[in-house]
Amino acid sequence: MLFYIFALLAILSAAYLVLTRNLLYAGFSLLVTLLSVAGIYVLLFADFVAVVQLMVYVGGVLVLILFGIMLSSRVHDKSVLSESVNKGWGISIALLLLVGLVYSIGQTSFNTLPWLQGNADDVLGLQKSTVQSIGIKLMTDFVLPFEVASLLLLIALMGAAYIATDKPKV
Amino acid sequence: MEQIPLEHILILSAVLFSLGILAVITKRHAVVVLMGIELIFNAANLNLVAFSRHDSSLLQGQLFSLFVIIVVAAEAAVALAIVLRVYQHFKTAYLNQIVGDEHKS
Amino acid sequence: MEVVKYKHGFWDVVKSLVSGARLTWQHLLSAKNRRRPSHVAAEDYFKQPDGMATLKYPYEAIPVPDNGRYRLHNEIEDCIVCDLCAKICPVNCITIESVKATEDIGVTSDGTKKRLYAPVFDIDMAKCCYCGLCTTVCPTDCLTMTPVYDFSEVNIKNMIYHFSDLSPEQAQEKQLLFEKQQEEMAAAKAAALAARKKA
Amino acid sequence: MALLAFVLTLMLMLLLVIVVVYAERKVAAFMQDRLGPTEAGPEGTLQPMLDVLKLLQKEDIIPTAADKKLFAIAPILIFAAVFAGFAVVPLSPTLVPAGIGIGVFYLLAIISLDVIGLLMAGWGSNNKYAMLGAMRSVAQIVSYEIPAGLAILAVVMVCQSLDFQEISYQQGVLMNQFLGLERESNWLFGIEALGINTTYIGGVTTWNIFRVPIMFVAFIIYFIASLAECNRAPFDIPEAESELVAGFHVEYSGFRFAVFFLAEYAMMVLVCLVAVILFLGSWNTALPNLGPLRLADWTTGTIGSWTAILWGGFWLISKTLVLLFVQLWARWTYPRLRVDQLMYLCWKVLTPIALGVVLLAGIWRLLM
Repeated sequence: MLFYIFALLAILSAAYLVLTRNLLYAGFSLLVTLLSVAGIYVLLFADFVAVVQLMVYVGGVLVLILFGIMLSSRVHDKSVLSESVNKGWGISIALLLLVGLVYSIGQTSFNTLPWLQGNADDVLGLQKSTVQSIGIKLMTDFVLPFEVASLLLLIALMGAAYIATDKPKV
Repeated sequence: MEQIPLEHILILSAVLFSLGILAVITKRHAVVVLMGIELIFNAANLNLVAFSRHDSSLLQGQLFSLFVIIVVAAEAAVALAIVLRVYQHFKTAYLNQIVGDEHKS
Repeated sequence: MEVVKYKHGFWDVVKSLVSGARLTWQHLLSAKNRRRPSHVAAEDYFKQPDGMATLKYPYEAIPVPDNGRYRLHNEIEDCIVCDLCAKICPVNCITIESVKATEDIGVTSDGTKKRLYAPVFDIDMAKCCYCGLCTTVCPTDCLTMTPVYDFSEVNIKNMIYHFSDLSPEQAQEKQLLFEKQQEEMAAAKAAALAARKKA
Repeated sequence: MALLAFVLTLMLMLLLVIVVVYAERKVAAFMQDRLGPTEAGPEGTLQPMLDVLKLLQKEDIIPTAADKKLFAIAPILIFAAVFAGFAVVPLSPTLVPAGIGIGVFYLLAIISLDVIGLLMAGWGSNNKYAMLGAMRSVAQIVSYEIPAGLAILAVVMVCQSLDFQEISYQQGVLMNQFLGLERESNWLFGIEALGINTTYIGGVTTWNIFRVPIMFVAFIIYFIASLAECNRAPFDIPEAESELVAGFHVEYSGFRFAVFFLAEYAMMVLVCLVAVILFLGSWNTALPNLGPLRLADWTTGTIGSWTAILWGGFWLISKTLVLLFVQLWARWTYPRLRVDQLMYLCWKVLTPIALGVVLLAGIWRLLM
């Protein structure tokens, strides 16, 4: 039940993001989408991912996006209202994609797939949260991607800082 | 708590994905295009987490979605830095109005 | 000009933070003391260095010195309606109208004879500048400044103080009496003049 | 049950906020040699309630040029973000509104919703002061989340848990009664080699700042960063009355302003509660067991009975009030920092020290 509420919220706010012409409203409807997706993560026994979603998306990416909008427009100004183009093409491509995806999801019988036979209820087991097993996994099986990710973040940090700083005019 | 059917989650993520594609295609403001990309990432993450439920011993889906989120954070930081730079240079953040100097009449 | 040198070391910062915190802490501790509402002439007036300085005003107040110049008061019994105060007032806040008395109306407390009634003796305290000139020129010392300083009003009309002891009817009556006397006198004068002419 | 927890948390929050609002005025007055409120109620104790009543009666003004939807949603979002943080705070050994396993992380994440609300309020007001205040506030909160997060990370590394309740149990005599901690024991200063077992001594000796003394540095860092996170002086440049009139809530009045006001004070209470739970022994007693003098046992109560709940609540709230007093004390002592000083403090002082503390905490954990 809770899942359907979250799903409805996510779809409605994502649709609003696409439909609205106001950039700010788009940003805040993205907030609702992200929050409902985080809620769905919790329902899927992925509490750590849900909180990371909150922390990184809501606390980081969304703030960046809002800053990006606010630093490149003014209130009650044309620049905060964005027009849409390619409407016909866009809608037809998106609809085609959606129909194709839904059709293929409908055709697949997931219950017979051998790698989906694991018990879906027993994710947490005795633990109160997935954080313990995620931590162990990160330090054993996934230690290389983990380190590469940290390197990527460092590079992104330096790159973003370099791009955004005003270079002295020579 | 009753179990959420896998198909429903996949359909939700398909809807989010196509809305993201729609935003990327139809919108002209760089930041909104970025938001569309966020939607697509979220749809993918949703799939990963949904399948990870059937993989309780390994949690590979959740771990993969964590890495996706990290990449998204890096991408957003760099992309917004670029958007700000573009805005400073061209005085607009609309992708269709960005014209190189040689094309300006 | 001497340049103030700030210390920027870590421990200097900590030291200044601590000294600031100690200062406010001491004020907090001394908040158990309170200033007493003592008279300015009292021995300990300047010897209350710490503690809360606020007074709960309507309940306690510093007494007014004897020479305090605040609200004006006119002792109408002693007033001879000489109009000197109204003339000297730099802001014209005193309005006086006078009616000559027809009969003897008594003496003031210092023995001066009163010859005038005052149907109007208004002082507009909203205009008053508290210079005290009116009290110095008052020949009978009936106009004084009292130590009352808390007399704010909601309606500014109430700032006009009426000191006349005559009601409008009485004033009119006196005025009529005076006019009648004047007429009688004029008539008597005319009669006398006519008699003299005749003679 | 969920409803009860909701109501209980809301009541606790409102009660603490009212106490803090009153204390703020009185402490400020005493430090400035004034009397503070005296008229409403005995010694002015009803003043905060009457303030709120006054605000509720006032006209709700929405500027014509404002973005009305955002203007209306912003206060609700900010309040919801702060209130959601209260959900994971344990109030006593058995009483916690929502005991989730990653409470600490959740709290850090949900607080960041606050930032979105601030941006909404600043933009929606369509006022340059509001916008500047919101921008400053967001920049400040996002920056100071890093030293605060690192300080919290040090605690998490030492306690090996993201669960507030488990961290709480570790810091007192009830440690072995928590599921999963039966075999753990506390050592003096966290060093097992010293050979002094403090598990049953409890009291101050098992608080995080005492059992791992490096945590004291982490506590100082967290406290400074938390002052910045709730926009308190000396880090109140987002609200600087003298230059920005009031920052992001210039345009707000009446009911909406009351919500902002409430959220701001609730945020203060929340960061102090977190500081108490993570560093100052949570709901555990301050008095240690000294030989036959079982002070810690007497002031803890037995789990499952009312005594434990009452003692736990008492210790938690009294410690929080002490920290809140320190916040007020700092506010009325120190002048406001400049923006460059603020960022210097965050990036060049607190963050490097916090990184060092995290490293040392990791090493310390090996000794435990």
